[in-house]
Amino acid sequence: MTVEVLFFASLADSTGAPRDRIEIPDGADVAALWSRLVERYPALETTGFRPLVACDMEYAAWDASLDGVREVAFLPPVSGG
Amino acid sequence: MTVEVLFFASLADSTGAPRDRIEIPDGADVAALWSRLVERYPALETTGFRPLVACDMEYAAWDASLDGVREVAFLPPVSGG
Amino acid sequence: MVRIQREPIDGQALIEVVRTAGDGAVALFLGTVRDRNEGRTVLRLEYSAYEDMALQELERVRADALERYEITAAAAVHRLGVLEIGEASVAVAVAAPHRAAAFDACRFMIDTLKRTVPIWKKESFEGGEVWVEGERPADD
Amino acid sequence: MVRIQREPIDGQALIEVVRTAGDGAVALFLGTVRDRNEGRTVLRLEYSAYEDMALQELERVRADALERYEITAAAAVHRLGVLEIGEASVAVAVAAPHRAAAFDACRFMIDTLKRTVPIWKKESFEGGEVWVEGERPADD
Repeated sequence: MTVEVLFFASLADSTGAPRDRIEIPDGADVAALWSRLVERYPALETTGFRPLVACDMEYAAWDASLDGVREVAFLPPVSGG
Repeated sequence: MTVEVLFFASLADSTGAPRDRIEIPDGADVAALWSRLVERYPALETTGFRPLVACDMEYAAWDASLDGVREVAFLPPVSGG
Repeated sequence: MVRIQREPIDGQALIEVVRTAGDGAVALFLGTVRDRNEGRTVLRLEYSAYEDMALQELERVRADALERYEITAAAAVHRLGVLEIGEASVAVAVAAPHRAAAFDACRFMIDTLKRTVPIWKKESFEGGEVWVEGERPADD
Repeated sequence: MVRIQREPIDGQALIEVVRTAGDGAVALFLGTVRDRNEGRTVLRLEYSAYEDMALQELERVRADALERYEITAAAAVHRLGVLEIGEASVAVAVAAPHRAAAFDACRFMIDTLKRTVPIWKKESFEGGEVWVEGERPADD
């Protein structure tokens, strides 16, 4: 299956792009997707924090299944306000 | 000695006047002044609360001496804000 | 800045009075005239004051807030005269480097001034009017 | 009302959005750009967001406040783009019959949105720029 992946703030600086499209096996979870992304963008491993994850705009855990998920966003710790 | 007396809000309604000038004996305290005022304005006794007192714009106790005080104000419980 | 005035209160102007380049937080409180009180339909309120003392007590509240909290500036304005429903009778603004102090000081100021500043309100409702009796300084 | 916008924030307009005839209290909080942070002289901040989700999370904070506190209305606005020193990046306004709930809900909203709404700031200082890392939702 294919998911749309979004990167924000310093993570977008690390990847050099705000979005990508990734093919992953059925039943994959967030952690599996992240591993694929780190292969493609090694700079993601040096960010110094573990990103937050949102699946279709809802915060999700790293072991959340991606079945039926269209868009996965990786978010640095938020700093609005 | 002579003091200027001020009445506010419902107390001014009771006396029918916002101010008065009263002659009191040397060494009199606030309570003594109040007794003189109640003689002059009996309606003051029916206010249903004990007024706050300010001597020369500072809150004062009922047994505070009036020596050297120029202006005494009787204040209902405040309700600003 | 503290002020007792008969003109309408401008909250935005009060914010501009307090905020500086070193502040990350501004808290503003407005007290407004409600259309109901103790089950009665309120038509309007009329505020009066022992003006000279009210100004002095308001300044004392401001000075106390600056001493107690990590804030940069504070301001308070109280209005007198006849106020219609929805109008602001009082405003307190506080600027601070961080938000906790701004909130705490703003709340301290409105709580304190309601107990200590010699201002009174007369409430007009359907069928009459009444002086509202407030809290006493000795109550806390 | 909640909004993510690039235009300057108008605090007074936000007050008008929330207040009704039944309210005796309005609390407004403004977060503003400070000229210093962690010992550095800040030149400006740039805010960016995951906009659709940020709007949704902001609305969630508003709905939570309305459910938890005795308030009439609440509004929050966050600004994006480049902000100069002194400009407001965020505003929260709450109207309530009584002041305690207005203060509590306003504080709840700013505290919560800073942890949950996906917005980030990049700080420009003398000699460089850096993404500011904030608090994590799991921290509390």
